[in-house]
Amino acid sequence: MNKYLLYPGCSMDSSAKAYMESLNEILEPLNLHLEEIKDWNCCGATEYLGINLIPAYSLIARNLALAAKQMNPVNGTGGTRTVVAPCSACYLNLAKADYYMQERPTLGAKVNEALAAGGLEYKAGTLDVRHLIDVLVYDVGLDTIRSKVVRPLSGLKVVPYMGCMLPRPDYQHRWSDHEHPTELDDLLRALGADVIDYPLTTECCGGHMTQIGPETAFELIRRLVADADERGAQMMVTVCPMCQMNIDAYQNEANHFFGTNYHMPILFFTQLMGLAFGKEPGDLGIGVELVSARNALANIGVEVPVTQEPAAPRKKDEGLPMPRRWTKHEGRKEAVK
Amino acid sequence: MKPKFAMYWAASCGGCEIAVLNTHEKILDVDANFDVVFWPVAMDAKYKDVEAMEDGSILLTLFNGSIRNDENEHIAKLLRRKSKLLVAFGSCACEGCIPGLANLSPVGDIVHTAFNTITTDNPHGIYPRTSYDVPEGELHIPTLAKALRPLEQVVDVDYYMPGCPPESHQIAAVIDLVVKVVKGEAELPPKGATIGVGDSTVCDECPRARNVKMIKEFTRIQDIAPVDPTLCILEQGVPCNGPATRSGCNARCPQAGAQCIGCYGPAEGVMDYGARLITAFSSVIDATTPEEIDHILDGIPDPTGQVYRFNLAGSLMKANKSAWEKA
Amino acid sequence: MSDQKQERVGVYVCHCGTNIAGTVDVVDVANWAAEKLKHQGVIIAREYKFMCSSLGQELIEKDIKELGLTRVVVAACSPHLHEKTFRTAAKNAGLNPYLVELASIREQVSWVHTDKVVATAKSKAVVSGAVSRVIENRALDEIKVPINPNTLIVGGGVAGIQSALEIANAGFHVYLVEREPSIGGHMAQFDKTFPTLDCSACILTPRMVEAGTHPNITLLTWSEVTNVAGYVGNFHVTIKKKARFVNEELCTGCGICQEKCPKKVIDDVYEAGLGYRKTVYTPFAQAVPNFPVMDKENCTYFIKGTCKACEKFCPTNAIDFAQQDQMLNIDVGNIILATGYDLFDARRVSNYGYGRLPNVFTSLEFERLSNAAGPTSGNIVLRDGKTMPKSVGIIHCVGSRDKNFNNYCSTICCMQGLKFAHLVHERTGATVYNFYIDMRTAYKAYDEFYQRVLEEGTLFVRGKVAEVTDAARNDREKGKLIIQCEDTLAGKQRRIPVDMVILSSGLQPRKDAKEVGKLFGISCSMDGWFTEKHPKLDPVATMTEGIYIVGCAQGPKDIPSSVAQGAAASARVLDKILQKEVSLEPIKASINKEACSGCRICNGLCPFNAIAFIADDMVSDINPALCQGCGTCVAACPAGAISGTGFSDAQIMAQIDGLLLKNLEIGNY
Amino acid sequence: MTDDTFEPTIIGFTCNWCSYRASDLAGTARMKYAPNVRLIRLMCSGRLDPTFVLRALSGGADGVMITGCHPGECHYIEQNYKALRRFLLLRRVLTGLGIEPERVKLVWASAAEGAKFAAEATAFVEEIRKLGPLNWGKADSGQQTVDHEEPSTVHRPSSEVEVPA
Repeated sequence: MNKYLLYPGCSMDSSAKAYMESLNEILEPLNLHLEEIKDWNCCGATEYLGINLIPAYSLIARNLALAAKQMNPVNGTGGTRTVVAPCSACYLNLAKADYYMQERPTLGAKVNEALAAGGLEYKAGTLDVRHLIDVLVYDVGLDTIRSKVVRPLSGLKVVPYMGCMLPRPDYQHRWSDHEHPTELDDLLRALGADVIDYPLTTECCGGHMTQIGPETAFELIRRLVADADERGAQMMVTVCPMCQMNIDAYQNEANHFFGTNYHMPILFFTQLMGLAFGKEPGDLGIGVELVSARNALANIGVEVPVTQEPAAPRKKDEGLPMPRRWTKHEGRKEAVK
Repeated sequence: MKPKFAMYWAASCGGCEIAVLNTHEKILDVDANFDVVFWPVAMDAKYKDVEAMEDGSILLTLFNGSIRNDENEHIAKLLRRKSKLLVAFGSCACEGCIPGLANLSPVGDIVHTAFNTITTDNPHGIYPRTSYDVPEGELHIPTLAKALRPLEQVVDVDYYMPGCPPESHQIAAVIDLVVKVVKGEAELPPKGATIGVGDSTVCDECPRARNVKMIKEFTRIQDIAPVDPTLCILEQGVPCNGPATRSGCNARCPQAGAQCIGCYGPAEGVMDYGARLITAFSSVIDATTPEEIDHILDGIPDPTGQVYRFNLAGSLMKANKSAWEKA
Repeated sequence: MSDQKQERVGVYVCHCGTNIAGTVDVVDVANWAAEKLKHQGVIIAREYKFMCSSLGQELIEKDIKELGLTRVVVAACSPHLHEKTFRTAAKNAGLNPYLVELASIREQVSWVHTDKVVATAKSKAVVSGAVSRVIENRALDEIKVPINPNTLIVGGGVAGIQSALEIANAGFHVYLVEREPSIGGHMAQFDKTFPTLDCSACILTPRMVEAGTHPNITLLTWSEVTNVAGYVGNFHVTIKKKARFVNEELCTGCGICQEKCPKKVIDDVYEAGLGYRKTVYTPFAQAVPNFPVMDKENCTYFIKGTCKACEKFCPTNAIDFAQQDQMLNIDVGNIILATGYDLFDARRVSNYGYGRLPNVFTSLEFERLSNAAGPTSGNIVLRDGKTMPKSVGIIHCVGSRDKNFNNYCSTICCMQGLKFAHLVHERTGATVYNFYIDMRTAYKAYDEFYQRVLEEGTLFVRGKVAEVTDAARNDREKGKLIIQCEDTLAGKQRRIPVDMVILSSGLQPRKDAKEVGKLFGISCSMDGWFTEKHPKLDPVATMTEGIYIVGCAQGPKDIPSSVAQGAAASARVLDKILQKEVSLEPIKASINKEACSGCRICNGLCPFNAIAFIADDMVSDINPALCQGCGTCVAACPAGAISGTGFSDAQIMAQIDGLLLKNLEIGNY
Repeated sequence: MTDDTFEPTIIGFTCNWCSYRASDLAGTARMKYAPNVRLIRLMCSGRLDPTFVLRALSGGADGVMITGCHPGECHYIEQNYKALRRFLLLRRVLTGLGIEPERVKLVWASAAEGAKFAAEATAFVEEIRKLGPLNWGKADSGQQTVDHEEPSTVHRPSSEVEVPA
């Protein structure tokens, strides 16, 4: 059941090497098997779709066609018809192509015409395209993840940063809420981290604006970093190579631009999972980030906190009670409705 | 002079004839009370002898088999003319039966399957031709119709006696009745009646226990282990045609541990047998979403064959679109 | 068609002024029917300007008598409009009313098609179908049943109270069932009502007291209907009277138990989660009845087995921990559902931050906040319980008019938002912003109220709010809630920092509306509101005879409309009661026991439990009193052993053939 | 309309409580839709016997439209689910008979959805128009006998003419 097809995408080889390394470290404890799609190609990232739809979708669909060929026909309803993309842009592109090839039959036909030149074909809807965190939270399950934690991240104050590409548009109602999804919060909580509510969790990091209009990107980065800092976060945690790169690599430039002095490290959630599972930081690609996470991680050290803090005695609350928190279960229920 | 009796065998397997012989000594009653004038499977006779008879001179003709080719059609019309009482005998004559399933394919495909598929030893790919000139003259073999028809679609039928084949005890009862009628001791049923049957469906004669049925999965009987020998077969998830099939066979198959396949045809007054089974099977499905329902229906791999195994040619639709569309 | 006797059919084609005749050549249709359908038994075909007029009806009656018609087809409007008219006419002339068929050539032809040739051809097909069918019709007798004069009203909000009082005052008995410990409903939670700003409690309490003391009203609070059987005039209802653990005979409503109870819990219902109540409680001071109830789930005694403070202090020994739920069976003739609404769960709009951001409030929370009897004694403060806001944003259409949640307009939120603006302004002097999509202030004196609020200085921003956040971008925004929206009148994006946000949440069907609908045999619309019989002409009746819907159970509405509907349904019920009996359509299914094989396939199909299996005979049987005539079992019987009156196989098959113009030459229109 | 234009004939089975009223509403609101649909009123979509559909198709209809209340909104509580189950099995059987499953359509339309009813009717007529006539009523499956011809795809070998003795 826990066997999936993996579409790594270009950045996992390069800028997000740490993501791939840490992912590889957590596969075994979670009993996950990812089978890389053979001969995959670039998904075209965020630019190509803006230029010419048919070649762009064909480029993406080639990967789907390859994956469909590779999926296990015997176990068609199980895990192997699921393509897992760790990168949010890759995930969105694959999901989008699958969705629009169904939604617009002419587009589907044209794309297949293009694929036919390479002897390939893809019937939209054959595959389940999912992001890594979706599979971890909803297939592997938080209970399993929690059970693998040997070094709880208590004391590490983090803000969960989902990025803008993952939850929207939510073609298959995968997320608890597409405006304020809580999957990353829940997962980090399961690792024991102190999760700070982060209202900007789905705000844009600037994407490729760092190349096109750096001033716009800097402002977007500043907002994210400043708010995380304001809320007392020691670290941001992300699920997206693009977000990680922008916050990490351009933070210093943004600091120069605004005359600020933020130092907000950003790591991949898989790196924190690896730490919580007791893996060595070096094996998880920790230390190569530009804004160093060393000080932040010092807060959890290597020594596991001895006891959990006793629950503070309930002091008499003068104020008015708060409504119950919105839970992901309610969110998914509503979405399905 | 004894009244005349005939029996004919059109497109069918011959099982009906054996069922008649299976009445054992009852067959002697036929001989004792009738003058058998035409029964190709049992005695030598020529079509021209029948043609020479006076119209209406045969009292009783049991016609088994359906109308597949022009020869069948010719004899059906001939026997109709010559007979007072024409009985559609057996499932083929009544509703098309298994040969009727050929109506799912165009004639060309049937011929092709018979003569040119891998199971046929026909190295030269030779096809029969319906007429051929030889030095002695032109030879003819019967020509296939576009589709197979039950008897009533070709000629007027007086009585129907379903079953594949009709149960011997039912045949015996009918022979008894006709003998009585001949002797003036009984009256004939109204024209058009189905005889030698019960007045309900197979479930009526089936001893198995039944409850309100809710099916989560259809399956094949060989895939359940163990089969409950006392519980309704449909309730165990096996599509059993019993609820829609006319009684009269003493629920022979369910009693023997197999599902009813429907050879006795529809109950009295039913216009389309398959429709009754469609509604029976769908009524017991325990699901509400199209996906769930479809998933359950996947357990019936050949729905058309399941609901029309014996009845296709006699159904409202009669045949697959391709069978009549392609000339 | 029977062989022995050919029916004598009359066909009457109505012009309906020009409604039909303008698009259909009615003369041609009549002539065609007379000629081409002669072999079916049509002996006369006429056309007339208005068949439904008394002259038109007389025409039919005369032909029935003089020509000896045995079947009548009227080609006119929808049977839902005039079937009754023509059936009555037939009856007057001595013909069984069920031997009349209406062929709808207005709603189904002339009004929906434009080409006269095509419309005329289709009319012929429709008439042919009706003629074929009517020949297979059988004479049926109407079923008359007496009406039980008692009425059940479910829901004790303002609409239910109004209904109950109207019927009770007319001298008939009412059972008023309420799920909560007290009647009063949502209106009892409000402080002021728009647009008059009169005190909600002041106008509602007298009605509640009247309902509570009326000799003709049996008040069943803390009770729920669990089963409904029967049909109009003869419903058998089971009601669960939940254990109060307080003996109503002994309790004086002094309130000492409540005072002495040591345990406080959040009151999710009456205080909308913004305040607390004890575990033995009356929800509010003016509750009717004023006996408290025990909240078993939270009561310390029920959890730990000790405490019983209430019992110790009760001066009349009214506390009874051994009390059990009671099941009551009552018989009623009519039922009014006044089950109200749920507030839209604002947490679903995650970008407005309700549930995450402390100072975002819902409308119902604000009602409690502004209510003098509420948790803050009417002080409008932030969630810390003390700080008065200096600026407040009120967001309209939360969960309404929004594809992501509910498409409909919740009707009351605009006025509610204006009321909030007024109250905030009056009590705190804060700057108030109202964010709206459209301002909807229909009905008497509503728009005047809007003008008044405008003049008070409330600021209005037209645009849907994108987000409420506490992520500040500059010092001005620090510590505030920032409302990000597009100001569509100014044509720009705005970020407005405020201290408090009030969400004017929409109304939603009750969570259990679908189940309740099922219980009472009525349907819900796509949105989940109960469906009325006709949206304009029959707004309080339902498709199920004897069941009525009033107030917000039918759709969002304000207090005046709810009260009007409450009264309207009562008038309908009184009408039924005074008629003493009601006739039911004789459309029923029955089983031919000879043909039934006892396969039991039909047994699971009837939602009204009308089909029973008789094990001794191994056959199934239908109870005609319970059968509602849907025909599902008729269609399902694999043996063809079930038949139905009014919609028999023979009728429908004949109509199919007729519509397909079998054996007729009129060409492919 | 010219003779060579195919005008489909469609029989519609409507529920008395929802879709028949929806068609009434379409009429009252003067919404125009394709005139090819001829309606039969049933008390409930649950009354729909598959025989009706077969009778219509074999009797000359090119398509059948079945309409009922939305799931969960049935006047008889849940009978439309039963109609749905029957419809899904019926479609499979029809497919086995070589009939395009699109010729039988199930539409949910509430009494308030006159516009939906009109739009669905028109859309269905266009779908059927694309499929072409069914002509079942006109086809008499048996009367015509045909020569034993092989499918055109099969190559007839030359040796065939030399019939062995």
